[in-house]
Amino acid sequence: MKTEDENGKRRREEVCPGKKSTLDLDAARARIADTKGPEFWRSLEELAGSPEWQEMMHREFPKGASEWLDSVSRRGFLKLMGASLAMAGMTACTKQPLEPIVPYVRQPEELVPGRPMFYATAFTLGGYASPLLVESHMYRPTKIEGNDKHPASLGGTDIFAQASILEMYDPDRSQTINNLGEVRTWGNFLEAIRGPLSAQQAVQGAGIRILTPTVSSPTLADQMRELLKIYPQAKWHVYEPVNRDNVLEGAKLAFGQPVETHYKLENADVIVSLDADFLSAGFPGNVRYIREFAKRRDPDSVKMSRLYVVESATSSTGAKADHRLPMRAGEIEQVAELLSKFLEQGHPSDVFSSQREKFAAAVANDLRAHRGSSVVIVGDHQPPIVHALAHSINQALGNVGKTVFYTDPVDANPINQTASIKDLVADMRAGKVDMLVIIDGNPAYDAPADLNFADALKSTNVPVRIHLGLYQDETAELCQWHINKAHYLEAWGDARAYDGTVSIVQPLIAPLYNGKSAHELVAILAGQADPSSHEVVQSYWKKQHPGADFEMFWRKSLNDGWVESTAFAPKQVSIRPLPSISAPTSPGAQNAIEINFRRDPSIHDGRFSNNGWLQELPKPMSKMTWDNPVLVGPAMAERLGLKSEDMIEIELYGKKLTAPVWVQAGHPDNSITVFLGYGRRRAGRVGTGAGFDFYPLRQSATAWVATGVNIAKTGETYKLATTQGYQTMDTPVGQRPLVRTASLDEYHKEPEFAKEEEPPKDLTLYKPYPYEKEPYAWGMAIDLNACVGCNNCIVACQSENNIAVVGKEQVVLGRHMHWLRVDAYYQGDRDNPKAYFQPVPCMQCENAPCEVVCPVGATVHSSEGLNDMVYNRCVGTRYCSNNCPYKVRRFNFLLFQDWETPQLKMMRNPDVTVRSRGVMEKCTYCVQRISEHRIDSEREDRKIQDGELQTACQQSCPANAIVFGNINDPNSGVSKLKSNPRNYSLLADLNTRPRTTYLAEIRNPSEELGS
Amino acid sequence: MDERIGQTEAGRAPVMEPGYTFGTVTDKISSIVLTRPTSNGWFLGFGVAFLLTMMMLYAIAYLFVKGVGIWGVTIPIGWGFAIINFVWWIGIGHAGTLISAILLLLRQSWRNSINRFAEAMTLFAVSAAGIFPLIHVGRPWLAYWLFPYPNSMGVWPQFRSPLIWDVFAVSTYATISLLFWFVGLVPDLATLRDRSTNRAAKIVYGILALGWRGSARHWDRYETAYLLLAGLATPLVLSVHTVVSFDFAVGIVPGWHTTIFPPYFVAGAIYSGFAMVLMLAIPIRKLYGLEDFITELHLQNAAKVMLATGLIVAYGYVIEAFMGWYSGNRYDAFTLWNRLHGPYRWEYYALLLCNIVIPQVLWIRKLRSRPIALFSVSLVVLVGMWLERFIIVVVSLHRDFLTSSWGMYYPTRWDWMTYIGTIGMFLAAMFLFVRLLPMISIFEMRTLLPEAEVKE
Amino acid sequence: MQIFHRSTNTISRATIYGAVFLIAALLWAVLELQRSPYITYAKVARPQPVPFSHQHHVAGLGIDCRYCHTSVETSSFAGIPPTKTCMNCHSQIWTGAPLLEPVRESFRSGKSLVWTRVNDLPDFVYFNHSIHINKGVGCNTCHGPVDRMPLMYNENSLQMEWCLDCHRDPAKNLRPREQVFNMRYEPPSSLKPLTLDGKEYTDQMSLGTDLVKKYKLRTVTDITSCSTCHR
Amino acid sequence: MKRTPVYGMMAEFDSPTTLVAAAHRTHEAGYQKVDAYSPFPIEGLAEAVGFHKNRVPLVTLIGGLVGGLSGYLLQYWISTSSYPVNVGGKPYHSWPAFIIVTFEMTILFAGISAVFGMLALNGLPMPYHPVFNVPRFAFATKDRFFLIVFASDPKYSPAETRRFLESLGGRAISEVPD
Repeated sequence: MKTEDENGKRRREEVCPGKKSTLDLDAARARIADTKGPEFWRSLEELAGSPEWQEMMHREFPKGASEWLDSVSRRGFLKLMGASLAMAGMTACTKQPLEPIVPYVRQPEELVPGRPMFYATAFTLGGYASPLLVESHMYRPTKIEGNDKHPASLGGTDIFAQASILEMYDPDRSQTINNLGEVRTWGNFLEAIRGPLSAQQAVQGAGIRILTPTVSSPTLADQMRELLKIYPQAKWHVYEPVNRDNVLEGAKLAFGQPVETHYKLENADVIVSLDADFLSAGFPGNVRYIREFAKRRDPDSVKMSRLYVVESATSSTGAKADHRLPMRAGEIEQVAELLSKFLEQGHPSDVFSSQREKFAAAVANDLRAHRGSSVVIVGDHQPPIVHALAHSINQALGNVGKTVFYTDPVDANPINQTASIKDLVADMRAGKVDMLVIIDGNPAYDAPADLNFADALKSTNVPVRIHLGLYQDETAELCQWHINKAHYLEAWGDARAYDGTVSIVQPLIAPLYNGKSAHELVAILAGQADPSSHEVVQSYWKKQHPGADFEMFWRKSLNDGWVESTAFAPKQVSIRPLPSISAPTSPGAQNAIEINFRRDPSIHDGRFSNNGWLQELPKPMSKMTWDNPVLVGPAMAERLGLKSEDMIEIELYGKKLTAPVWVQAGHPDNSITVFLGYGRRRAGRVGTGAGFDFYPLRQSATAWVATGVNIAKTGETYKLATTQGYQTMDTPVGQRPLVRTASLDEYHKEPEFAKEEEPPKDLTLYKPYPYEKEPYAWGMAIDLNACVGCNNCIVACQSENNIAVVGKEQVVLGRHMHWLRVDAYYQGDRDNPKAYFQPVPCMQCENAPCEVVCPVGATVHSSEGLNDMVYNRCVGTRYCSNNCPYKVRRFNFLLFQDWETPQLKMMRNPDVTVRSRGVMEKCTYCVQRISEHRIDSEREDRKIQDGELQTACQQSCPANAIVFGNINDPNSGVSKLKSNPRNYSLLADLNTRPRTTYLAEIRNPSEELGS
Repeated sequence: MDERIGQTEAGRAPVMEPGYTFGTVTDKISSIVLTRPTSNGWFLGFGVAFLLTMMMLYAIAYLFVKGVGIWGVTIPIGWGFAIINFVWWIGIGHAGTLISAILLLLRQSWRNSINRFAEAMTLFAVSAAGIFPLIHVGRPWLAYWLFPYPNSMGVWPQFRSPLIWDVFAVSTYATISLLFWFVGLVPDLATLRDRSTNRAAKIVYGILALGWRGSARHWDRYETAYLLLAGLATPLVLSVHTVVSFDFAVGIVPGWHTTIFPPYFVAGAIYSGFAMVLMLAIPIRKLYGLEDFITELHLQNAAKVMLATGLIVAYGYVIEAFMGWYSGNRYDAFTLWNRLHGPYRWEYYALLLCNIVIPQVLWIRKLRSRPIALFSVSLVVLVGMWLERFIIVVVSLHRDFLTSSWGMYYPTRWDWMTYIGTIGMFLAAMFLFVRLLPMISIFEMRTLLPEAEVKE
Repeated sequence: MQIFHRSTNTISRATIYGAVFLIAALLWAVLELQRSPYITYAKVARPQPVPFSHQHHVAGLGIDCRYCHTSVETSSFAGIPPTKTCMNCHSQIWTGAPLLEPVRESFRSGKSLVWTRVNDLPDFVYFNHSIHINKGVGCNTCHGPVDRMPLMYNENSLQMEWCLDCHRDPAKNLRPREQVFNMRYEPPSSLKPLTLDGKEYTDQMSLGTDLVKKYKLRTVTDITSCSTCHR
Repeated sequence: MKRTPVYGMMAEFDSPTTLVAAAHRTHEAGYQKVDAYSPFPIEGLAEAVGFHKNRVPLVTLIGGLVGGLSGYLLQYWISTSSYPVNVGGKPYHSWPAFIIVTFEMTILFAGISAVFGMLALNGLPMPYHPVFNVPRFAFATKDRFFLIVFASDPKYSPAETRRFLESLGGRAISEVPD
């Protein structure tokens, strides 16, 4: 069944529209096509940009309500609809209009209308695949889950994979093939390149240059090799702004060959991170590492591991550290050297010349005590020598084969990417390039500044410039040909996970805008007759797996989500003598201010900047959204008289740009950190203009760390949008026991330390409601020890529950809509504080303060103890939110939902009501999932099994920090956790009796350094 | 009746200047309504008030189109100007019923010359207040869901919610005040019916007078009913602001959850109510030359009432602060600290100045009889009482339990337009009232005359 | 002097005391309208591209509900038949009937028929067919005598109070599972007793109460919780 | 009252004192159907014209009881039998929370019945009334006081009654046409 739900918004109740929009895909596609591709959207963008529009906005939203102005550029389309819809809602609460219902002509066999289906596929970032299971309603992918069978996921995902579903439906994605801005067809393109290609045959493709991002796809790699056979003189360049050159060079330095290093953290008692943020999205294998790390942080069952972190910025990894040493990136090398020195000789005396020496000595001793069960991990942006040192240390400690493993690189073309793009630009300027094919990259925006790629693309004479990409971005602008790329959920492909395991990427939906995949483009270049990505991928695997049982093999691979026995075997490599220790950096450099370029925790290198979910996702440590201020340590800020939101001018190598400051507790002194990926010119309605572009400061020689920045206060200020009011638990009248912590020893001495004396059950006139009589009583326990603040749960929740994006100005006003938030608290020394994460969903209080004050009974208790929120009954007094001590309720102050964009309607989860203006909303433990499982289990005449029913946040959590289930069943996972001595409820003294409780955080400091 | 002209004890101003008869009293008051043409001053004043009313309607219309997001409200401060203004207006409304009901029961004959317009003031204040709960909800077109009626959903209001209590309390209060006011008007309407020379006016007043003819039997029942209404209105007026205070006291927000609220809300209400009465009485008696009826005595008494209630309010603040410290509760303690040192401390200091410090000048007898001085003090008190509600609503909400969810509140132009607009609406209504109806109860004034006494 | 005529006495009283009744009457009218077919479409046949007759197909030809509504036992949505289903027969019979042209056209062109939805709940209501079937709620309990409907209409108001009426006392509507699809099912009576598990029932309530136990229905409190239907 | 071409005999007085005295005398003289009119309530006048049973308080009491009872029962029925729901762990019958609405309903109904009861008992509204036929009666709402003996009174006789009223010092005695 497919119900066209066009008049959804005019229905009796305006909370509902779009919910059941199980849209007719073809119809939707048709409608998108009918509106002549880009015009449909561009017209709106133009409208949003045009002076008349601005003027109109002024009239409609006078100054003071100025948030609108900006929202237009952000979410203009949505705002555009606001008024009309609100009116519709006001007038149309009487009669339900007739609704069409549209059946298939021929219904697919496997389809049971109204029931979702799951398909295995994989999301790729920087070449590394995250294996996924994607939920599909009537062939519309709606939700992304991790592939629980796959070693690289075990059910978890990272924020980028979760949010990629929104990217797929992004109405701003490129929808056409363009030639010099004119819409063209694929056929036009094929004709157009036939000539140039044949010309190249003569010169063996000497003029062909192909620029790809990191490629781990065996098929694509194979295609490229084939292509290079046909055009021996052609060159394959690889570049990504967030690359792993240093890792590669480090490996070469240590072993003379490129190797992939990965870790078994479940075997590690001692983990030392040298500026490695291995617990956050973007680090290869992070999902698996988080799982293993969290497993070893459980103080109750296993020997709890100890984490030392030396870092040049603040990261969630640093937040979880038992001992953290903030240090300028340039000096971490010296720590590494000290470390290896002390490991060999030990520390001569117990007098230490410096903090770092003391730290290094202690770490060395701990490592020595844990030979074979320890690991040293180095961050991608640390220079090769540090990686090499780490390799030698791991070798020396005998960790290789236990906690550290070497394999062939996942990258199919492991070359120095910075060098590669340098060569490319050189060739371009030298006029050697006749045909440049840029596959899925945006070098015009993110290539090193000193190469000035954009200029090279413009001014140098490259006759044929082809760009294949998801967006018509800064690079597409400069190429004659732009081909709209098919999203990975739209096309076939394959990719390797961090351990080498290959996943087949199978599409969930036919390309919305007939986009093309890299496979198809390369096939064309190789002179093949326009094969489909499916044919390309399958034929490659036929070669790998010849024989009659290919169908079997193929089906199995698709089913499991990975190809059997493709994981790389561990590799034996021997360490080579390292070059003599470089001289310590000169004191001059010591005092010079250092600048760190880092991938953004939310939008990576900028490729996700048009993704509203990620833009509005609070960055783990600063809770910053929509912006990338310059991070400055407190001491330095004081010295320079800087406050958060001050504008500063940064000067590096003569280049100047201005950006706001954010004073970040725990950031090392005399150093600033900037996140890449913002300040996009052509990202789309969401990303364009958000934040500040720091690529212009980034030189190929100093891609990650540069010294000698000059900083000057400009005097202006800039409003930043953070989602957390205060990041401390201390108030002038005493500390609040929100996150409860203890050291391992303290915990062993007093296991019950977290139990604030909870009010006795009979502390009320009324006798408690008999939940114990029910078959189910839902509850949740969140292990603060396991949570690494990766934010994955937030995105998963947003995706599962159709949660709206509100835009920067609304976030500034405190109107963000996240049902689940992760609070980050700092404690102690501002220069190196302890940091804690606390995910806060609705507590589902048994004595819910919100319910008692609701005049219309829009929020009341279900018999299973859920704090139901009935959107269609809510009149929006906001009293419940006022009376909620946890402030987990979210209110639609304006029309935040997009009711118009067909793509976004297709994305919605049909099992969750879409809330409209004037309605309160909040977490309900994914009640739609509860109902689904209850009904299924009842049909099968059984009870819901523990673990079979998972909330979205729980399912996506890589750390298994969130456990949900039936607390009436003493053997359920959640009951077990709740009986743990660390279990406590937040603000227990209010006697709200929350169903969501926390397990106190335990740190494991070493005696030597103390806590 | 206890006090009569000339019988006032030494040093005390009379309820009414001597020398009036039934006839002169009647003519003086009714002529205000019956004289034509209307003065330009009136038109000017009314015009301004009317424009402000239109501004309010514009702001509300835009609100309905866009949603409450155009206001400064946010999470955690879910309530802002709307609720502050609601409580402020309701509070002001209390003076009318208090004067007409409680003072009647207490046989305070000086009430007779101010109860009529005090009651009118109450009605208009309550209707101004009534606007806010309606428009502040996210989906105002569904506000009728707060009333229990048999709907096709089979669901009902939730009677544990203070907002439902509000609905009943405020609507009851409005109804009773209206009846009280109208019943008081009937005999005077009859007078106007008989005095007016204009045919149309005769008919209109005639209809409204219901054919009142002053029969002894009627007067007997009339007085009983009037007294009973007073007896009913007295607990009602106390209950209404108690219920309003429950909106906060029932909540668990530190700064709301306190038992002192009901009494000190009621006191505060009377406080602001009398301030408003004075602010209206002083110009009116001047403009319409009613100094003989609204005498220094009235100013004196009103001022004394303000002084008394002001002190009760002050006591409320003290207890609040004391409990914050004494309870040892970390959240209440912080709320106190936050009022004194937080980002809104200046509002709090201003509140203390307006409601506690400045009104102390009313101890000075001379000042109590100086219209200008009284007028200014009343103005200050009204501002102070508005600030009190700001502190209670905003400052309590903006920093509650979880530090992570603390926030700030910034009112927008729409907040201000709506607030000022209601003041305009209130004044417009007052202007119409003084023009069309006797602003002083004529028949009750007659009873104050010596000749009204039956000599045996 | 007299201002008013004698009659005004009666008139004025009539207006005042009559107003009360007038207002009451108005309120009553509004509440009635709210439940009237004008709002609910109850018993009002919808315009359809093809005048499909359930009467003919169900009563006449005796086709089982599940032949077309395939997913009714397994999914929240009962499913409406794809054109293919119609053509299974109509490629053989009535192949030329002009009434069926839209169907054939759809089958030829591959463009779906666009029906008007009959039993249509608001989008914030989550109804699940499979569980109702499973618990012994007959099709015609909600959909009415479909086998007597030449043109389809919804028998009931489908308003919340109507749903609640059953959710508050399921016993009065339950029937044995095997009778769910029986359009002519009659609740047991002393005249037509019903035997189930060797027990003879002569009235609905006793049968219903036993079925509530047999089919493990959740308690009334459970199934009148908001989140049972609203999410 | 019985319809006769003549409604009654009206006399005018100029002070409450004289009116009350006159009313007493008239009543003592055996006239039963008598009434007095004054621009403001006068103590003892009603008794003087023989008015004793005032039912307004009773009506009010009944109104109050009805209001209070219906208020509480409504809440009780809704919260315990019509649609009982678990609200914040409170029992269905949360009587302390129901007190306020009950109280308000009591006041509301009592007040309304007091006012409309009073009007009804007074037979108001009655825009037309024979006494308005007397031109000078317009002063009854200003500063004049009137006494009337109804024609329906058994002891009423135009000549006799007029003489009697004159003896009371009533001025401008006139027969009130019906």
